[in-house]
Amino acid sequence: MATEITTRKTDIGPPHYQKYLPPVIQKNYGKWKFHEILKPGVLLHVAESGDKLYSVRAAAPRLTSTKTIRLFAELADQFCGGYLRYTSRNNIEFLLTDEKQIAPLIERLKKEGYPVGGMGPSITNIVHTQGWVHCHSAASDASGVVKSVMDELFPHFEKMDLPGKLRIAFACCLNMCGAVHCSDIAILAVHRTLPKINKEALPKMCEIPTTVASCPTGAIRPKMTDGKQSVEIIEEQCMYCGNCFTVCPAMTLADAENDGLSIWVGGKVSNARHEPMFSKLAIPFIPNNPPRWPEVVAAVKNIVDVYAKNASKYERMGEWIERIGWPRFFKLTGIEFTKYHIDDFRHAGESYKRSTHLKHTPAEG
Amino acid sequence: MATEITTRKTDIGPPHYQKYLPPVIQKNYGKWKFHEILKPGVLLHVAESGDKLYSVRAAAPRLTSTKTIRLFAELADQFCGGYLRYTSRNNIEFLLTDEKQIAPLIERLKKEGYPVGGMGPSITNIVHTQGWVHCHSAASDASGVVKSVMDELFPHFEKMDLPGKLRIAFACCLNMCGAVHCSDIAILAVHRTLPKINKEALPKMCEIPTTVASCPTGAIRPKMTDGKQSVEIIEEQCMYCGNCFTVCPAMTLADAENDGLSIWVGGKVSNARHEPMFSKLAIPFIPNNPPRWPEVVAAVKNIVDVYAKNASKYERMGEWIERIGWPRFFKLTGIEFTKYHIDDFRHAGESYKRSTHLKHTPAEG
Amino acid sequence: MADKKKPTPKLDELEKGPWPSFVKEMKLSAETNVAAQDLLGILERSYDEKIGHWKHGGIVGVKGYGGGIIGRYNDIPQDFPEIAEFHTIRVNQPPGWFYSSDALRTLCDIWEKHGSGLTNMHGSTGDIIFLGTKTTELEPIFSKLTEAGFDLGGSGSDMRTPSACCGMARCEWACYDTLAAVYNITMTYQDELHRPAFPYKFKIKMAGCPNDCVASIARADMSIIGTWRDSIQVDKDQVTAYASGPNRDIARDIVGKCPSKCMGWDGKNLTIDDSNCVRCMHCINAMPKALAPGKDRGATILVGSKAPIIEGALLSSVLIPFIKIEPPYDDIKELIQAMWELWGENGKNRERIGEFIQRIGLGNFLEQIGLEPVPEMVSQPRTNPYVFYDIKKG
Amino acid sequence: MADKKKPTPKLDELEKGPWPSFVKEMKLSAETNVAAQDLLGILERSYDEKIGHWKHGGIVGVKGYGGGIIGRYNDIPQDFPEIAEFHTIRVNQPPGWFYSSDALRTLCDIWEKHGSGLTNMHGSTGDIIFLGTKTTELEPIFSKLTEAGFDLGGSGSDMRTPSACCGMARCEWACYDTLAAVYNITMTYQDELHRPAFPYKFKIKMAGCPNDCVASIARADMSIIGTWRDSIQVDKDQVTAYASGPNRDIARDIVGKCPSKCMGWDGKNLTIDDSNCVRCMHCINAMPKALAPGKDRGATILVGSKAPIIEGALLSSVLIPFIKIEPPYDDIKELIQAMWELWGENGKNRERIGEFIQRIGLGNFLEQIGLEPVPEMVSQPRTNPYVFYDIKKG
Ligand code: SRM
Ligand code: SRM
Ligand code: SRM
Ligand code: SRM
Ligand code: SF4
Ligand code: SF4
Ligand code: SF4
Ligand code: SF4
Ligand code: SF4
Ligand code: SF4
Ligand code: SF4
Ligand code: SF4
Repeated sequence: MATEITTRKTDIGPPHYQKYLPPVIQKNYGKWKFHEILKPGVLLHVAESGDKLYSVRAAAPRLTSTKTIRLFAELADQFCGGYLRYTSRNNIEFLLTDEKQIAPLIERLKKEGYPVGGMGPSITNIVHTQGWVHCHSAASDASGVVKSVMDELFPHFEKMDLPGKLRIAFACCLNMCGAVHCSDIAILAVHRTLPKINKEALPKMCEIPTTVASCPTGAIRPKMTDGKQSVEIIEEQCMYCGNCFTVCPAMTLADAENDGLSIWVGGKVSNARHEPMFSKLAIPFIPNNPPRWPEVVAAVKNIVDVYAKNASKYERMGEWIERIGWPRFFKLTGIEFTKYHIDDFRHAGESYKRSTHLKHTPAEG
Repeated sequence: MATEITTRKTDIGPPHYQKYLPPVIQKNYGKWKFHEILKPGVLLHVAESGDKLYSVRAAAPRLTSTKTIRLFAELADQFCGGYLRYTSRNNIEFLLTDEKQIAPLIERLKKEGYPVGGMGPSITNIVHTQGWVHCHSAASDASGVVKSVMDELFPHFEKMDLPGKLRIAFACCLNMCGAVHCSDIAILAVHRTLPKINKEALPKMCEIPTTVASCPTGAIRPKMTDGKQSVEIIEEQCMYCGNCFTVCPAMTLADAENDGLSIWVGGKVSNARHEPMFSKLAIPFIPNNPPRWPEVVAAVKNIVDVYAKNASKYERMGEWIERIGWPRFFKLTGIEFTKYHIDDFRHAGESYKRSTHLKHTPAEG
Repeated sequence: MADKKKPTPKLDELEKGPWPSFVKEMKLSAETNVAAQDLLGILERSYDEKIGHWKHGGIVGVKGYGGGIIGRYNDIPQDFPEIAEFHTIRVNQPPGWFYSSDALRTLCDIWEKHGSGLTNMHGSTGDIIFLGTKTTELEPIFSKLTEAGFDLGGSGSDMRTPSACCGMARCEWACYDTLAAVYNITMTYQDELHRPAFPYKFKIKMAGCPNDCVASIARADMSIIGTWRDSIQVDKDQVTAYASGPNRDIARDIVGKCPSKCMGWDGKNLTIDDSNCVRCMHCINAMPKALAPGKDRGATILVGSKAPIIEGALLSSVLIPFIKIEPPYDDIKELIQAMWELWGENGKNRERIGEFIQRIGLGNFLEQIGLEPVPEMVSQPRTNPYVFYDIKKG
Repeated sequence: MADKKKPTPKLDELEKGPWPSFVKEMKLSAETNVAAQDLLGILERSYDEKIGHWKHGGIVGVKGYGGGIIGRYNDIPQDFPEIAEFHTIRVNQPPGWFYSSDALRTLCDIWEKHGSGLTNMHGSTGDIIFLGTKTTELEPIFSKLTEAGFDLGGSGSDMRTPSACCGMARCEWACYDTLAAVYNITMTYQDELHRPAFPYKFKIKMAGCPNDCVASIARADMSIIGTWRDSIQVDKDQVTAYASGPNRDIARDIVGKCPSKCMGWDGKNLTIDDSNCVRCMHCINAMPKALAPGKDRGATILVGSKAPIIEGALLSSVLIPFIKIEPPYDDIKELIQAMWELWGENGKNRERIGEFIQRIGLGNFLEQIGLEPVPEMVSQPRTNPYVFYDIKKG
């Protein structure tokens, strides 16, 4: 083992940005000419100099053991001089210059269980969060849902058979770590019951005024409980956002029976064609059903299938729905429209339909 | 004079809807086939029966003397059996069946000073409000501004030479009686100084809590003045909406020096093509300059000219601006963009530009 | 009377120019009416001083009515005594603003005798406005009006005078009978029109088609806008005739401007995918001889538009995507009643129904008035995750 | 150690299927690490009980730093003592997430010795996440990390670890050097990154072009997104080559999907009206060999995006329509400083800058940080008439 370090460095920042770039990149930095997706998971970039860079993208589990990281490092040494990177969606990319190494690398990756794909009009890795693995706020597990959904959608990772890119995100509570609020399909874990007030702990752990102020709807009021300063919650005003819990640990929301998942659709981030858009509510609630959440998997699959069948080339989920209209989206997917779909927060009125631009169907018979 | 009436009727409602319809309408009610604008101000409707109805539309001053109404009645007797109507924009329409009467009627109307037009892609009557003629809230005069603007835009009333319909509205305070909030061009009179508190009158005329509650920004606070219950206004929070004045007459906003007019563009009401839209701020302020408000007239004229030159066929003002983008609208019209144009009310954030969809101009030189 | 005529140099400027002059109108009345003379005078004063001279009206009205009159007083009665009181009267217009010359003359007779002789034809809500009279004249005017078959319109926190486009009387596009409907509704709710008992005003406006010639979607608490469910009626010969006309570019001006992009034109044939048409009227407007709304007609009912006071202006929003509008209009009246009851009981003072719906949430509103939520009511489902889950109800 | 392995029948189900299994990863680490074993155990318990077992973290950290560590404790330490403390460490990733195999192995060495051996590659903000260790291990880990050239990332109310797309390192569309810029900015603000002193978190994300491959417009308080001012570069031969390929319909798929409708295609020639192009990237994305962004490149700077807590999610909005992004980035740093000063002084506790701007008004915000308002900042000017006129300033 290394001897303990004695000098203490701080504020050194991350490694310099050029430090781990492969030579082909160092040389052609900023001088790439065009790219091509050679096949799913294999990206070719050609530089003005004529140099070529092949990126092979493999599915990585975001929750990774150092043992697997060592495997990736070894593969990089073997196939591409030790150069690799992760993507902004947690896939791993091997950066090759030798075209001949592509096939053996892919074979090896497959064998080890890290299949290649996620490029072009496909489904790539699900951006997700901690879930029951590490976060105190989680209303479900992130990793388990993601694994279950990706197992089902796997063909769309390996093939580029969708109209456009389809980005899925998962977040385990309303804090929405990630980009759930702007994803083609978002799976969001939700609490649906009142925060449970720990009478004992609250007075010790939390400041009453801060706790009261934390509630966006003003549902929390100071209250004396058993002679101690505490709070009460007005049930009708609580929309289970969890902000009080963030501020005061003695107000927990987790509820084994009633926590679960909601599904959102039609968000996007890129400026390509349509401006970026938020995700919109599709399914308000599906119960937690570990370990494989079959209802959630089926619901996502259904939406993907209907999209795949109906959208036109390049159309992202949200663009497609905007073209056909929400009434038809609900009809085609068979999802029920409920009062929960109608916004009732701050700017709710902005989402009401304020025109007669409607698609009618002739009376039956 | 008639003897005074003794029996008192109430709740009889308006005349029956068929009472004043001309025979050609009674006969062809609900059975019109198509219409045609024969020339500016002359509309032909053809019924399934083949019957024809000619409507001749003349500019009417909304503020009308009974003497002029009698003139219209006389003209109706003379040219169309006494049948006439007003439009939803305060023009007058004579309902003819005899095509030969059109020309003499128009001649007569012109002679009397009530020119014919306002149909199709043109500018029709300005929908307006009371102004200094009758309302306590008015920050300008309605009739005078309207007359001045229409004198200038008159060619567009008589000709159908615009890309699409162009609706102008005027309102004399933020209450916006009319459709100023949804007009191609809206002229809105504004107050810009704090309500003046009449210390004597206030305690007698107004309830303090109601007055305090009336302010949407919470700018009003109760305050004792000279030993009497009164209110004070926090200057920074007042946006001169006048709601307090509506509720409490002792808080007047009129200010000879600082009242004036603002100009708004790009609203529409019809569902044709684009969904209905609100008017957007173009010019935050132009001082009152009676009797002919030349700066307002010039500003409106400028906007109309730029629109007329640049919009495509059928495009309403707002549709055109949406196509070219607001930056270009400001450039083409030469109107200055200021911080006042940026919304800062309730849903302000919804109007911020939340994408990179921008039209850039190459660097100079 | 001549001595009362004061010079009005500023207003005189507004007699010039091609547009009909309101100053000319005022002078016409002023020839024989002292109130109109004083009105000229006070307006000239306003033009000089750049300020209005009217004060908040007190409560004036006719017996048994709470609305229909706007009280008005000037703040310099010593200078303009003839208009010290100068109340306006809102007279319910005939549906669609159709008149006979005799009807107009009857109104003139009444108003010349009992008021300033000045009118607004019409007010923004649609009423005939009798512009300025004294408190003592109100009852006589009212008696004569009702005798002549006219009644007052609304003001204050009541149902305001409903209005409608000319509809089937003259327009081939009317998808329902706006005049019959507006008349029936107005007659049904005479009490609500004349006796303010709501949290705030309530306006109903009816347009026969999505062109919305009465601006109902912008300024009515309830907007009833005609539309159709089946296919646009196409007369192929007329399409061909249209295409051969001068300056015609169907591809660019019609197909190219269809908001739902559901039309096609190959130079000869016009195709419309009616299942995707959003009934905007544009193609029909452009080719009135060739196209017409379908035959299965009715209306979309929307709620809640208003001017900006106080939360910002609103456009009406869809409540019923499609409904047949037929006498005796029971379903519409049930809807109106349900809304009034809910809003009447729970609306805050001076809270329009559109603001009320936003405050309590459209979903709750629907539940309370007994309507099922449908996706046509929203431009998109919620984007925020703040759902008031109701586990008990599911 | 074998005795600590408890059965995990539920989790075992998640070893099946084609997608890489996180359970497999946990088991890999659990072979040699007791904390990983307990993590498996507690997760299986959560799967049984449908509830999490983590408690709010207290304040833990390394000396002199306020951020970078998320404290975590489980609520059944009697059953899972090895993870009674299970803090995560946020390690600032190398810009663009480029690694050498050696660098990765060094990180593994450190983490296997001092932690669970489990990681997230990477966290949503971009950090390397070391998933779970004890308080006593924090200082040793930190020392070794810095020795190896790595430092902590952000957490709490500080500048969070900035991130960037791979940019010029691999992408032909990068309109500025995202890696150089993100590195420079990160180095400049080490203090702000490590010592929370803001009202709330502040994230910076850099994307080389409007495709925004780091989702910066959705989740960065400051989004720097590359764009260009001049014309799209067109290689005519490549356009022709593209058009002749299989399944190609330029009219429908490219011209027809251009959001600004500024393209034309007559079957042979592609025209672009660059003055109307909104730089959306679509046509370039579709024909990467034929088209490329212009040569006069820079970025649009936007501010304020965030997740929904508490006023609802926000997308970033335009602050500077176009700016050159070049070292030493002084103008950008001045902007950052100005914003931090204003927000730092006036922002409420837990108020993100996007919410702060909405609260004080973008117009006021601009005035305070010394930027001129331009129409590019809004999708449309205000529709409500509630203008805070300032007569004194004009
Ligand atoms: C590697 C990566 C950047 C990085 O620094 O890590 C990347 C790389 C590329 N992106 Fe991306 N994008 C990457 C995340 C993103 C994201 C962010 C996200 O998903 O969270 C977006 C925004 C997604 C959204 O809108 O929600 C993104 C939206 C795009 C688009 C726009 C697609 C669209 O139609 O909306 C393009 C253009 C295209 O693919 O035609 C693009 C194009 C590309 C190109 C072709 C750029 C190039 O010339 O190298 C790269 C390969 C594309 C591919 O995978 O099909 N990239 N790209 C990221 C790979 C993530 C992954 O592992 O799957
Ligand atoms: C007479 C009147 C209805 C009434 O009951 O009084 C009326 C009558 C007609 N309207 Fe209208 N509209 C009338 C006010 C309106 C309004 C309301 C307003 O302006 O306050 C609108 C909504 C305006 C808006 O969007 O801001 C309106 C939007 C239309 C449209 C849609 C135009 C568009 O492109 O947006 C059409 C279609 C067209 O003209 O092609 C239309 C078409 C028509 C037709 C052709 C309908 C017909 O077949 O009879 C009539 C003659 C049109 C003309 O004047 O060019 N009418 N029309 C109103 C005449 C007002 C006036 O004196 O000028
Ligand atoms: C006479 C008229 C203007 C005109 O010259 O045509 C008018 C005049 C007044 N309106 Fe109005 N409104 C008139 C149509 C409208 C309309 C248009 C409409 O009805 O289609 C609107 C916009 C639509 C709406 O209802 O929102 C309108 C929105 C207002 C408002 C703002 C209401 C709101 O919720 O935003 C007020 C303020 C109030 O109610 O406190 C208001 C208040 C007033 C008052 C009563 C002033 C007040 O603060 O008490 C005005 C009396 C003026 C006077 O001295 O005669 N008036 N008012 C219109 C009624 C004539 C008629 O009956 O035909
Ligand atoms: C680890 C990570 C999720 C992950 O699995 O990747 C994470 C985890 C937590 N986030 Fe997050 N956030 C993480 C990225 C994000 C992102 C995405 C981003 O940064 O691009 C967002 C959305 C963008 C944004 O900033 O708004 C995000 C929005 C939040 C919020 C809501 C903030 C808001 O203004 O709406 C909270 C709540 C809070 O701050 O009080 C939050 C709070 C938390 C806390 C600290 C829980 C809390 O209430 O104190 C979580 C600790 C979990 C744990 O036990 O480790 N986290 N959080 C991500 C950081 C890893 C990294 O450094 O790379
Ligand atoms: S989304 Fe919520 S539960 Fe999940 S990691 Fe973020 S804060 Fe924790
Ligand atoms: S969960 Fe949200 S709405 Fe409910 S009490 Fe807590 S802070 Fe308020
Ligand atoms: S807009 Fe204002 S000033 Fe004009 S009539 Fe209406 S309430 Fe009076
Ligand atoms: S004018 Fe409006 S903002 Fe100003 S004090 Fe009165 S109610 Fe408040
Ligand atoms: S709204 Fe429609 S039906 Fe009524 S007049 Fe206008 S065009 Fe005709
Ligand atoms: S009515 Fe409007 S949406 Fe329907 S086909 Fe015609 S133009 Fe298109
Ligand atoms: S954001 Fe643009 S420059 Fe950066 S990787 Fe994506 S496509 Fe390339
Ligand atoms: S970049 Fe986008 S807006 Fe510009 S020409 Fe290409 S598709 Fe059109």
